[in-house]
Amino acid sequence: MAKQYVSATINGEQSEFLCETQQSMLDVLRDVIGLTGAKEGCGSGDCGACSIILDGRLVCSCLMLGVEANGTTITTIEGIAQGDKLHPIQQKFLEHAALQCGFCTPGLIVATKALLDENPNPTETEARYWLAGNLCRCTGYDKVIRAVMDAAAVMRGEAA
Amino acid sequence: MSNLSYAAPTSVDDAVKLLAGSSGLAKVLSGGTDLLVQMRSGRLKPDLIVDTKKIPGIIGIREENGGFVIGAGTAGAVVEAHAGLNKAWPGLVEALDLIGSTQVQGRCSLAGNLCNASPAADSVPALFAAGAIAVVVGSKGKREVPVEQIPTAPGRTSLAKDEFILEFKLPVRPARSSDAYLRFIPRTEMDIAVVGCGISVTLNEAGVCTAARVSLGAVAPTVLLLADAAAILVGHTLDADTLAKLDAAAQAACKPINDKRGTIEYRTKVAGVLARRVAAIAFDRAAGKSTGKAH
Amino acid sequence: MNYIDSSLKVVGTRPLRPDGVDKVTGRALYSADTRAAGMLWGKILRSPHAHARIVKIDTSKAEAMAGVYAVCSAADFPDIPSEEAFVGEGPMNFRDLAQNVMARGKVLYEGHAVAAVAASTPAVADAALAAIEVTYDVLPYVIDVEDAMAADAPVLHDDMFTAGVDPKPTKASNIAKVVKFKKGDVEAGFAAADVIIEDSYTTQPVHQAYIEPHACLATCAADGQVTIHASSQGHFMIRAYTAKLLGMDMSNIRVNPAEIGGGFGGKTLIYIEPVAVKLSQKSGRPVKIQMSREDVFRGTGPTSGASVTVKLGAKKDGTIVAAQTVLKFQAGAFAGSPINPGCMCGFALYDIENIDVLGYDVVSNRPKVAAYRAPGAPIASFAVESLIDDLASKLGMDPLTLRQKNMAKNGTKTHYGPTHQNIGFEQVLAAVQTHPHWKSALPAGQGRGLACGFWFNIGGESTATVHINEDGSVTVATGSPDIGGSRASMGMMVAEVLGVDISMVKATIADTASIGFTHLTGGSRVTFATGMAATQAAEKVVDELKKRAAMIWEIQPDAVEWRDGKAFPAGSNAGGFEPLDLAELALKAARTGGPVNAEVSVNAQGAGAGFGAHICDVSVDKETGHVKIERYTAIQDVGKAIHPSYVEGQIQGGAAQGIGWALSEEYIYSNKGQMDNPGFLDYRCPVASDLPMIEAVLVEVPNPRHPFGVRGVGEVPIVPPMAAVANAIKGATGLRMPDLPMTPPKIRAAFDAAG
Amino acid sequence: MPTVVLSSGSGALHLTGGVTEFEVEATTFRRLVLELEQRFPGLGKQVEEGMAVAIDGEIFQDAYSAQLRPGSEIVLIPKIGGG
Repeated sequence: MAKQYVSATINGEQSEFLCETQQSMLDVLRDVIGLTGAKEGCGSGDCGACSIILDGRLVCSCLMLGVEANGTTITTIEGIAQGDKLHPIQQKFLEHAALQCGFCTPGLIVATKALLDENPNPTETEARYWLAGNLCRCTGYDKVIRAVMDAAAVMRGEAA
Repeated sequence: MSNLSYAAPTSVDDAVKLLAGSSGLAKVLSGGTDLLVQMRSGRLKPDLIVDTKKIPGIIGIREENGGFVIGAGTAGAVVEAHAGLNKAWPGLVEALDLIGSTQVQGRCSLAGNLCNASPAADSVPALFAAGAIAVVVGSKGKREVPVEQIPTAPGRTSLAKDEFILEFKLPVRPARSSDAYLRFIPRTEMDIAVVGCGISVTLNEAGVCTAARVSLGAVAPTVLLLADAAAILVGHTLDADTLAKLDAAAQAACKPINDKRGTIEYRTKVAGVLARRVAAIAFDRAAGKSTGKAH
Repeated sequence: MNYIDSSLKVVGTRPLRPDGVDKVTGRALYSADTRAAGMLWGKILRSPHAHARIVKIDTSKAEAMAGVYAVCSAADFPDIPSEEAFVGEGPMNFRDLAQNVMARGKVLYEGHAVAAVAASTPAVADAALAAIEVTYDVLPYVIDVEDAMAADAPVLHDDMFTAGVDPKPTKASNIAKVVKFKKGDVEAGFAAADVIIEDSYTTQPVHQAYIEPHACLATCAADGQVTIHASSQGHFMIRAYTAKLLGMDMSNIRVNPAEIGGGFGGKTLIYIEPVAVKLSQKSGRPVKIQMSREDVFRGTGPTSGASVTVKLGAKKDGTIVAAQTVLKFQAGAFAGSPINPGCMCGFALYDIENIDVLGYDVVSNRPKVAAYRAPGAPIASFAVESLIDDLASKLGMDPLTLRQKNMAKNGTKTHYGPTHQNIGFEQVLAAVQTHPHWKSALPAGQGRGLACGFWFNIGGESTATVHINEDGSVTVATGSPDIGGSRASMGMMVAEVLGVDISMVKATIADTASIGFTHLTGGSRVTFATGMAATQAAEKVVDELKKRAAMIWEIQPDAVEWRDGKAFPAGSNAGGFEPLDLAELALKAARTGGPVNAEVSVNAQGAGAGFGAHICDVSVDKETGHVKIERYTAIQDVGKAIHPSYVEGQIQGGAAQGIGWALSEEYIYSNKGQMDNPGFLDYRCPVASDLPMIEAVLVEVPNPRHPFGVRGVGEVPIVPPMAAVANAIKGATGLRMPDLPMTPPKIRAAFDAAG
Repeated sequence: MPTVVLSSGSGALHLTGGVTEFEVEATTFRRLVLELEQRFPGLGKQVEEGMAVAIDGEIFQDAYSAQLRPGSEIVLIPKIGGG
C-alpha cells in the first residue's frame, strides 16, 4: 500500500507528510513529524495524554487516522506557547505545581486550553467534568484544578 | 501486513460505489472513536475505510418541517452546543454528553454510536426513546428506517454492505413534550454504561402522560424499546403506583449478562431505579418545571 | 551540619521547578520520545494462557519475513541460576526475574513474555509476532490466593517448598514463605480483654497505573558496548539487572535516564530492557520497545491482593490488650509479595502489649507483583483500621479518642522488634482533633471516616555532585530520577547551603557513566538520602570556596566566613576585604587551584518513619450503591517540607490512588484465567470528576538524622484511604464493607442483604 | 554490652535454635556480625546479606558505620524497600 499524502496546518505552519493508512494521528505526530509532546498512555481514547485541538475541537489524536488530518488545522502542546513566552495555562501549571511526573501534563494543558476557549469562566465542577478524560495518576487533580481555575481568572483579566 | 485502503468520497454515490465494490471488509468511518479502538486491538481488520465526513449534509444540524435533521457524522460536541436541540431534546443531548470524554465527544457521531451496535451505547436509548428515523442510503437508493430497527445483535446491524446512514430525523415535538437520559456507571465519567435509560413523554395540560417511549440500554443483547413500560406511563401522572409499575416493568424487560461491568441482579435492579428517575426528570421537563441538566 | 533550627531562606518556599518549562511545553523527553538512525521496532509475544508448558517455539516463519531483523526467545538468554538477593525494592531471585522477562519452559500467567521480534516498522513487527508458532501444553491454573493455598491446587513451581516452617516441607506448594511476628502473650491478652472483635477482609491486586507505559531504546555497538535510553525509578537498577540477565559487565552498559512518567514502585523492576539489548545485539541495529497499555496491565505490576483476618481484644476503657492477624498475600507468578512489611505495618501504629501476626507469601497465575507505595502496608491497614473503627463503635468511643488512647509514641516497642524513636503520630492525631474538617458538623446523609497509616521510609546509597560553573552559577547532579519534583528539592537544599537564590542553581540527573552509584528513586528516599548527599556536597563546596577566598586575601581559611552566597572576612581581625561572591570566586578559580566541585556519596541511614491520618466524608446512593467522596483531608508528619507544594502533591496523589483502590480499581479475570479489563476503560482509576479537592496538612516533626529534618512522604498517603473510605461508608449507611473494591454492586447487595 | 533481639519475623530463628534475645560484646556493627556468625553459624551472613537492623529504634539497611553503645537495643529485622 502506497503511503498517503496529507497536508495540514499544524501549530500555525503548513505541514505535508506521508503516512500509512493505519497510522493514527498520534503515530504521525510522534513518529513521522517528530512532535513528541503528545503522549501515548493507552492508545484507546481513555487517558487523554495525546490530546490535540482539531479544527477548534479537543480530540484524542490516537482516535484519529493520520489521513483524516488532510485539510485540517491542528494545535498540539508544542503550539500552545507563543515562542518562548508561556501561555498563562502553562505558567499556572508551573506555579501551582500541578505536575509531578509531567507525562499527562501536555494533554491536560491542551484540554484546558480547549475548555477555556469555549468556557472562559468554568465552575470547578465544569472543569473537573471537562478534564475527566485526562487521567493523572500523580496529583490527585487538586493542584491541576487550582491551576485551571487560576489560569481562567488570569485569562479573564481578573488576577495576576 | 496490512493492505488497508482509505477513501474520503465527496458524494453519497461515490461512497456507495466504494462500499459496494469492495471485495474485502469495508468500514464506514465517521468519528472513528470505536472503529480505531477495534482496529488497534486487532478485533477488526478492515481492507477499506470509507470516510464519509466529506459528503455534503452528513455533518450539521438543520430544522425541517418543524423537526430536526442531524447529519449522521455530526460530532457529539456539535449537538451538545445546539440551542434548539437542547430545548426540544435535552435527553438526547445529555446522552451524547455522556459518551466517553470531552475528547471523544469532539469526534463521536450518532451514526457511529448506533452502528457500532453496542447494547451499552449511550445515545442509542435516547434515540430510541425519541423515535428517531435513520435516513439510510445505498445502491438501491434512500430508505427511512426507525432507529430501533438498525441494531440487530451486538456488533451487527440491519444495514446492507453498501449502505450507511446519512442523517437522522427527529419528529416534530408536540407541546409539553420532553425527554431525559441517565446511565449508571461506577465512576462519574469515562465508563461504559452498566445500565442506560432514555424516556420521552408528552403530557396534557393536567400533567397526564399522553404518549411515551421508554428505552433501556446494557440490559440485553441490543438496546430495548419497552412498549409495556411506555403503556404504564400513558394515561397517568407520575404517582407512586405508576413509578412502582414502571420500575417493575423495566426490571421485567431485562435480560442482562454478568460481565466485568455488572451482574444480572445488579443491572436488573438499577434498570428499575433509573427508569423511575428518568421518568421523573422527563415529566418535570415536559411540564416545564425543570430545564437543567440531569447529571 | 544541621539546619533544623536555622532560619531558612530557600527551604520551605515554593519556587518553580527547574524542569518545569520542558514539561509544560512538551519538550521533555520520556522513554518513548527518542529515536535513533536505523532504529528497529521491538515487540514482545505474550502468552494467551494462564499456565502452560511451552512445548515448542517455531520462529522460522517470522525470521523469514521481509523487514524482520531479529527474533529471540528464552533460548537466547543465559539460564540464570537461582540466586536470592535484596535488590531494588524487595527480595528478588534473579532466576525469577530472568524468567519473568522471558518465559523459560512454562508460562505462568496470561501476558507472560515468550518471544520477541525486531522489525522495520511496528506493523511488520506485529505481523512477525503473529507468525511465531508456539505450541503450548495447557495446564490447570489458579488465580485466587485462598485457592492457590489449597492442598489440591495446581502447583506453579515444582521446586518451591514453603520457607519458614519447621520441619522443611517435602511437597512443593504455592506457599513460598510463612512469616510470624510475636510480641507478648496474645492468648493471655485476649483472656484479659473485656471486648473481643474479629473480621475478615479481602483486597484485590491494583496496578500502579503510571500513565507512561514502559519503553526503552537499546543500542549495541560493534564493540559490545550497550547504551540504553529508558525511564525507570533507577537507571543503575536497569544497568545492574540487564547486566545480570545478559551475563555482561556493568561497565559495558550505559543507561541514560529518560524523564519518567510515573512509577509509584512499579518501575523498580525491568521487563523489556534485556530483550531490547538482545534484539539489538542480534540485529546490529538500535531497537525500541514500547509497551501498549494492555501489555502494561497484563505483564507488569501490580501489587498484591490479599485475604486478611484481624482480631482485637480491648478493655472497657479502650485499651487494646491483644491483636492478632493472618495475612495471605498474592505474589503473582513468582515469590516475593510484600508480606514482611504487611505483617509489620498494620499494628506498628499502636502500643499493644500482645501481638501475633502470621503471614503467607503465595504464588498464583497472575503477573509478578511489583512495589507500590508503602508495599504491603495499605492491605494490613485497611483491615486493622476498619476493625479499630468497629471496636470504637462497640465500645461506644469516638474513633479518634480510641486511636489516641492506643497510639504509638516515642519509646513504644513494636511487635517486629525496634522501639519507635522520633515519631510524630501523636502530633498527627492532635492535628486531626483541631482540624476544621474533623470539628465540622457532618452534613445530613453523609458519613465520616478516619483512618491512619504508617511507613518506615528508607535511606540508602546516593551520590550528588555540585559544580560551581565558570560564571558562578551552580549545577547539582544526582543519580536519582526525578519522578515528582526532586530536581527542585535538590536545588533548594544546595541553594540554602550556598546561601544563593534558587535561580542560581540548576539540578540535573546524570547517567550511569557520569555519577556514582545511586539506589532507586523509591521508598520515598530521594529527598532524604540524595538530599543528604547534595547537602554535604554543597558544604564541601563552601569549604573549598572559603579556601579560595583565603588564598586571594592571603589569610587563613578559618578566618573566612560564608554567608548569603559570599565569602566575608570573619571579623575585623581577618582584614578589611570586600566580600567575594560566587561569580568573583568562579572567575578566579583557575588561578586559585582549578574548578570548584564536590562529589559526595552516602549510604544514608536513619530515615524517620512517617505517620498519617485521613478524614473522609462520603454520601452513598442507596439505590445504586454509588459512593461520592464529599470531602477529604490528609494529615501527615513530613519531618520538614523542602518544597511544600510537591510534598502536598505526594500526599494528594497517594490519597487519590488509595480512593481508587477503595472504590473502583481491581483486576477482573475471565473464566479462562485471562485479565478481562486490561485498559483504562475498565480498570477504573479515579478521574477528575470523581474527586473533591484533597486538603493536605503538613505536620513537621523534624527527623534529627537529616540535615533539614526530612522524612520520606510518598508512601504513607496510600495507607489510610481504603479504611477511611470504608469507615465513612459505614458511618453513612451502617454497612461494613470488608471486600475491596467497594463497588456499587457490592454496596447495593449489602443494602439488600441488610434488608 | 548491647542486647541483640532477633525479630520474631526475621526468618532466622532456625539459626539460633529459637533463641530471640542475647547479649553480644561488640562496639561496632562489623564486630557484632562476626560474633553472631561465630555463635550461630549462618546468622552473621544472613544479617549482612538479607536483613536490616534497628539500633535504638533507628532502622539501618546497612549498619557498618553505626556505633554500638553499652545497653544499645539492636533488633535484626527483615529488609524494607518501598514504592
